[in-house]
Amino acid sequence: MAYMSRLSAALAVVVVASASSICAEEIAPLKIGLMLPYKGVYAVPSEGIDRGFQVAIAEYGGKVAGRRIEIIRADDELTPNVGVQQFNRLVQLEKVDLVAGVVSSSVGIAVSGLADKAQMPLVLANTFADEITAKFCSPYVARTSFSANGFLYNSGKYWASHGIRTAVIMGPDYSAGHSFLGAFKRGFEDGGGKVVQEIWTPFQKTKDWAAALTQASNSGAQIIYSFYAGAEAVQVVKQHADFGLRDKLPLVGDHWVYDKLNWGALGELMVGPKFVTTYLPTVKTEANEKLVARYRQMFKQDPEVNAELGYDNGKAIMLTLEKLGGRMPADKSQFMTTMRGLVFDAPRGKIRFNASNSALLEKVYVVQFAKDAAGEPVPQYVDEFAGADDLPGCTKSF
Amino acid sequence: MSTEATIVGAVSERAAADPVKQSQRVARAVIVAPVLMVLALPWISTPYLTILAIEIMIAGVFASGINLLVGTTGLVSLGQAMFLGLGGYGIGIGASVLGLPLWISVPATLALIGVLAVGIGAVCTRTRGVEFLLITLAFSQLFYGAAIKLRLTNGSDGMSGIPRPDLSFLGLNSDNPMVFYYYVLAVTVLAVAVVWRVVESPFGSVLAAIRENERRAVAMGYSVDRYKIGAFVLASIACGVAGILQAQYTYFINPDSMSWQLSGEGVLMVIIGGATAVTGPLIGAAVFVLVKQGLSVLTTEYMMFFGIFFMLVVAFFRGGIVGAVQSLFEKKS
Amino acid sequence: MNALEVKNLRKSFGGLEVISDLNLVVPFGQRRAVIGPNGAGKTTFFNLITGWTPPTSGDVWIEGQRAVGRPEKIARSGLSRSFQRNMFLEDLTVLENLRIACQASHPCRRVFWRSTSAFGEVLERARMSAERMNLADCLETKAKHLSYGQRRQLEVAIALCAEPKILLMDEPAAGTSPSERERLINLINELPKDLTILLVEHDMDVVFAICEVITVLSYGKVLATGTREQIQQDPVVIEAYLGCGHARG
Amino acid sequence: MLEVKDLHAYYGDSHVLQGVSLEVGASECVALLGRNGAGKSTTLKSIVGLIPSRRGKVVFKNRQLDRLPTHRVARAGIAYVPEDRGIFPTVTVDEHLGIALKAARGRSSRRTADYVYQLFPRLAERRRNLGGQLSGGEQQMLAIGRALVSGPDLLILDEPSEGLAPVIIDSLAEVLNAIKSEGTPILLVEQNYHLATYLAHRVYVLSQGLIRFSGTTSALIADETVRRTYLSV
Amino acid sequence: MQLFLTQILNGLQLSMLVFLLAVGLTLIFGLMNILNLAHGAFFTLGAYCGVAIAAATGSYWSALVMGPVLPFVVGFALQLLVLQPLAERGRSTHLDLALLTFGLLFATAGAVEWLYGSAFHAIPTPALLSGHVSLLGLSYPAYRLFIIGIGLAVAVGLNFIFDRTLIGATLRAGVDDRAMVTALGVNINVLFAVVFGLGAALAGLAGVVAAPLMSVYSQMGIAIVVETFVVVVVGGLGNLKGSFYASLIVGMTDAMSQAYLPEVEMFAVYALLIGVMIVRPQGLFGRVGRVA
Repeated sequence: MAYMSRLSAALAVVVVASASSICAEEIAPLKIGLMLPYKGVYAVPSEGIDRGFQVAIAEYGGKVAGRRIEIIRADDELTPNVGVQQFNRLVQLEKVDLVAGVVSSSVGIAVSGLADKAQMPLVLANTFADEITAKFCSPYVARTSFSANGFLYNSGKYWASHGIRTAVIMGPDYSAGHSFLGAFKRGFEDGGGKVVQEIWTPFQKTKDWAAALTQASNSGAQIIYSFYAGAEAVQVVKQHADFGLRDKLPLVGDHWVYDKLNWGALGELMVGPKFVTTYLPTVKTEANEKLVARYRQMFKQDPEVNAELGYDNGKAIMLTLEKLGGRMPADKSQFMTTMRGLVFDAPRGKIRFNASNSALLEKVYVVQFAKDAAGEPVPQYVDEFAGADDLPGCTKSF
Repeated sequence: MSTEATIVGAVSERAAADPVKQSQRVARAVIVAPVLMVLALPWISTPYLTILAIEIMIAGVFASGINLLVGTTGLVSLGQAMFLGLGGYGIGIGASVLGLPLWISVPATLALIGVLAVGIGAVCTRTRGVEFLLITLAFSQLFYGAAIKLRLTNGSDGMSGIPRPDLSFLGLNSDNPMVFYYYVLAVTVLAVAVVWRVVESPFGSVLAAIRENERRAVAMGYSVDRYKIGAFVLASIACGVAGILQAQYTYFINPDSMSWQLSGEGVLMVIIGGATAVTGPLIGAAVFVLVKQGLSVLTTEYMMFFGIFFMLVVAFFRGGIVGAVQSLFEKKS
Repeated sequence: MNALEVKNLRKSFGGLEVISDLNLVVPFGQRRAVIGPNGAGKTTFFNLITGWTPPTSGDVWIEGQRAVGRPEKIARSGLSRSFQRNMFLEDLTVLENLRIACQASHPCRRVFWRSTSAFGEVLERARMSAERMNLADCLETKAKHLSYGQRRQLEVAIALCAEPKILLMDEPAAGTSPSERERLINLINELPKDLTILLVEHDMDVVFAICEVITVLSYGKVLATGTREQIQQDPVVIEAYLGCGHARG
Repeated sequence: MLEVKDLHAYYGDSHVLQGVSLEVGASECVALLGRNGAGKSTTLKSIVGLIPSRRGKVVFKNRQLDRLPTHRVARAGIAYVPEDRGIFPTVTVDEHLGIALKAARGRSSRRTADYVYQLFPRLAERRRNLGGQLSGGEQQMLAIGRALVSGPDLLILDEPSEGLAPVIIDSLAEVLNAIKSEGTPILLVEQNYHLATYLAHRVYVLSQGLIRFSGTTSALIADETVRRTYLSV
Repeated sequence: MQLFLTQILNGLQLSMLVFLLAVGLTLIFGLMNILNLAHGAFFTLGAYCGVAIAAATGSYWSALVMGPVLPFVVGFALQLLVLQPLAERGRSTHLDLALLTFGLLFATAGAVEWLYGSAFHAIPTPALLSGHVSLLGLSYPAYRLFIIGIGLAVAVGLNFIFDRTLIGATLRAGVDDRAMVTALGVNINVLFAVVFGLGAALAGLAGVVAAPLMSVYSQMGIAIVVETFVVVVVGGLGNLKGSFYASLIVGMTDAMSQAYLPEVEMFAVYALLIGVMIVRPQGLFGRVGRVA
């Protein structure tokens, strides 16, 4: 039993230590928990999202209806278990009013279950897996980006209608990979193309794509359509080039494969391939010019896709809070209902939400990087098409 | 084992100067106060502390299981997370694929873990030392790979919607952190009591004999392989229990719960706490969870500091915290 | 029927035959010494009898039963051994060492749901065996803190916990001081007379003080068996045991 | 040559040597006798620095060795042949001598492998064999040869006769006698009383970590009490 | 057939990369009996050094030569200043060292991220090797053939050092009986620290060699440790030749299962490992009782 006394002593210390942090402030700021994988393989995209988010808050002077906005950051380490722990920390210790951010769909699924149980608004910044706002939909969870289907179904159709008849799809073997490439495949085959081979590599466990690329090059397809991000994207693009497949079997993908943030690692390999993206920093709309100007001012560089997604995330939250008069309603699902009613011009186009709280995609661009005079990569507009609707699947109504 | 004796001895020694009645009162307070403290925690502390306490208890059950192998029997396993994951997947598959209620899926999962542990233990305990460490690691990687690849387990995405116990017959909702705290507390007390009982039992003393000198245990007439397998099975079931709690706590299970890093962290909790005492794993788990949480609040570079913390513990805390406290008392007396 | 019978025992490691065609009969209650120069195969012989090393051929009979299988099985069948090197549960106390040893022959050994304190008779037996080997006043000492002489006593005490019919002792007096040795010899001689003892020992004083019959081993063979006088006068033994030429000085 | 003063050594908690003092003079062969566990091997290991926890003074050729790590003791000119001979199973006979020669490269008195092969012609035949393939006698030859090849100023031998057939012991005795007469001082631990008394000029008797007797070999042979009490011969 | 041949080359290239890592681990484990979980940290360290040097000098070749220097120094210092003193204080059980190096692995990843940020880096494939080589009717990236060459060269070189030189004999002797080697006058602590450094340098070399193929990031070493251990165990703990053959087996198993049996790719090598440990616990090429 003696150990109990030691245990209690230890706990007592913790209680005392935490008691000081409980003291309430008089004009409490609105606290937003921003959960992103700040370290590790998705650290770079996370930084972009975080900066975009900051720009959105700064646009409002960091205040809504006189209430200061406080951002509390948490690192989910790209791991659902850690995500859950950090979510609990944000909600229980930091007493945040809502949680934003989240990149990985796995973490998104894990924490959205928790948000639903805790009745805590969760505004997801990325997490494109279709299920999040379909099978796992919740009145407390919204997504300000778009679904995989919304992005890539029409991309499949686009390539099928631009002379591509056969394709290999290649991607990481996890929900986002399956969601995106599944959407592409449906669109591609609905448009008359044929996916001749599917190659799934274990997510974050694959280092060498030699076997996969060798297989793909022997499939006789016209293109490889792939979905990769971060370190995996860098490796795939480099190894694809190493095998001399750039002309023979182009690697087509989306803005995560040819992410500008991979420029350092990819170098010259960025220039040339066409890919699809949801955001083009050179687009001349008022919303975009505002973002670009402020982003340049704050971070001395141009925003890219991730920054734009972070901006949308922050902007949607700020617009909602503004509508609510800077007050989180007692019934927090009211927050989501309000957000669902928003329609606003984002840098990527008009944002509307569907019935299960997922933002829709208005436009998809086809682009190609070229070097500007300073040798910096600049995305060049090639074509555009509309985004598709989300997959159905949400059985709850809210 | 001997820790309690030492500390109780030290306490009673100090109390010896006082009148008998007072020392009894002190002793009673020493026992009652922490029990009350633990029981009342959700009421007297913050919700966040309650949640931390839940995490500590779950980690404590996991570490207790590992300690049965590492501390008691002297077999260092770097694969116990496989049973943690199996526990979570067991009830996950039970609920979402087979549609079983928890009162069936929990015993079935633990039984399955037991059976698997007999087989895996029989293979692993043929080796010793570093080979044992590596073969347990290999087995856990095998299950980890299977969890990623199998459709049944939903691959890298893992399974969500893991059910918590239905306590509505008590008028309680286990989604409430406070209610869940008492549920985890009950399971933890039960699991740790069982582990403690095993360590203190004749069977447990054979395990200690194996740790101290396996050849001697054989010469005494013990079929050490059976005892080692027995320890492996009991340890694995304890880890499975921790896995079930973990999955229920997060409503979620994915292959990361089987990673070798997690096994390593479990062993580290045992080392931090002190490998020979039943209390060691609980204290180790508490320190581990609190340090990790504390560091991640303080700095974004906590991985570096955590690694350094790790190394310092191994280099300077041979007997863990319990061992350090023990030797402190030994020096005083 | 004899306590121990060894028939045509052979053991080779690689090409080297360490035990070749060894035969030995030890009747009940006899105190028998096995001596021989270094490398005569005494320790291998012990390992063969106790099942630690499987023989190349031949077999061992304990009380008319053929002894086969793993060492723990043979240990439980009534043949207990002490070791030349200290093999204790170093971090446990003397009493715990003995209790665990006594528990091996008690049905409670597989019980994991009750505390050891529930089995008082095991503890009682442990205390008795400690008393028998004069260890009663260091029951709570950790094995690693014992003196050299006490360690040798504990070694024998552990072997006795199994309540063996035959006790194999591997150099029990090695390295002890004269007084320790004398105490140990007395303790061994006070053991029940029906206990068969097989003793491997360098020290002739110990051998003569304990054993009535001596077997001389050389190059894995029995060279001679007989009483002290017979052995001391056997020219073959003298030749083998002491070597010749310079080494004899 | 060698002077050991009040040497203490510990294994964990047990105090194995409790103040051993001994001396080995130039060209002298000294034997250290005693029962199993008396601390003879520990004394030798403490001198060469293989026992980490030791205390006391070891002076060799006016250099203090007791704080030096083992390899520095070896470089000071002490060659050690351990009880188990310390032959490397995966290293050839040639390489054994090569390692010893290389390690002794600073010594002026170092010899050549041929010196050893002349001393033990049997080893020359087996020079390409691995240590693990040698017989017990050959291993002992190699161990001594490896010690001698560095041209040591003191040879320390731990139970060279252990486990050898009498015939081999006889030839070993001859070799050691030859080394002795070449003037290399020897410190010898030996269970084989006859071999020890044959070789040694002087004898120390050790029991329970203390020197109980020291004197010439003939004095020991004359003293039956000491022999009975500490050596049982 | 062409596909199969290419896959063989892929497997070979993977094997050699794995070998560079495994051989260092084998040296460290076989000689010093240290379960060095931090081996992945040296891999990371080498890769980052390579990136930094390549960026500074613009030359892949100077990165290749200089990249392993820092891992060598760190490994040497770790053994001489940390692990060796710990061992002398009796803190050298497998568990202690495994956990210590486990901590080091994470501390290094954290420190690298802190110093270098979390962006991905790479070294451009050197111009000399960026082409393709026609081989048996198939075209294969020259750089990957270069990796195969480096692996083979390291294998041959180490084999020569270990089997044919006096230093190799001293190392073998040190494994057999460490105390005896010191009693001959060899400063084995320094020698072993050099070997530890060499093992770390080989891991660093693997990091530089891998950098043009893979992305360089702070946690790149963590994932690779376990697979490297599979090779070391399959090859027989501490057996140099064994680790070479085992690298081939594991690399091929990995590449072939990826290509032809993707369902088992995550666990084929572990199943192999368990099979080996059941049938031959000393490893496929291990001699019984060689090390501990």
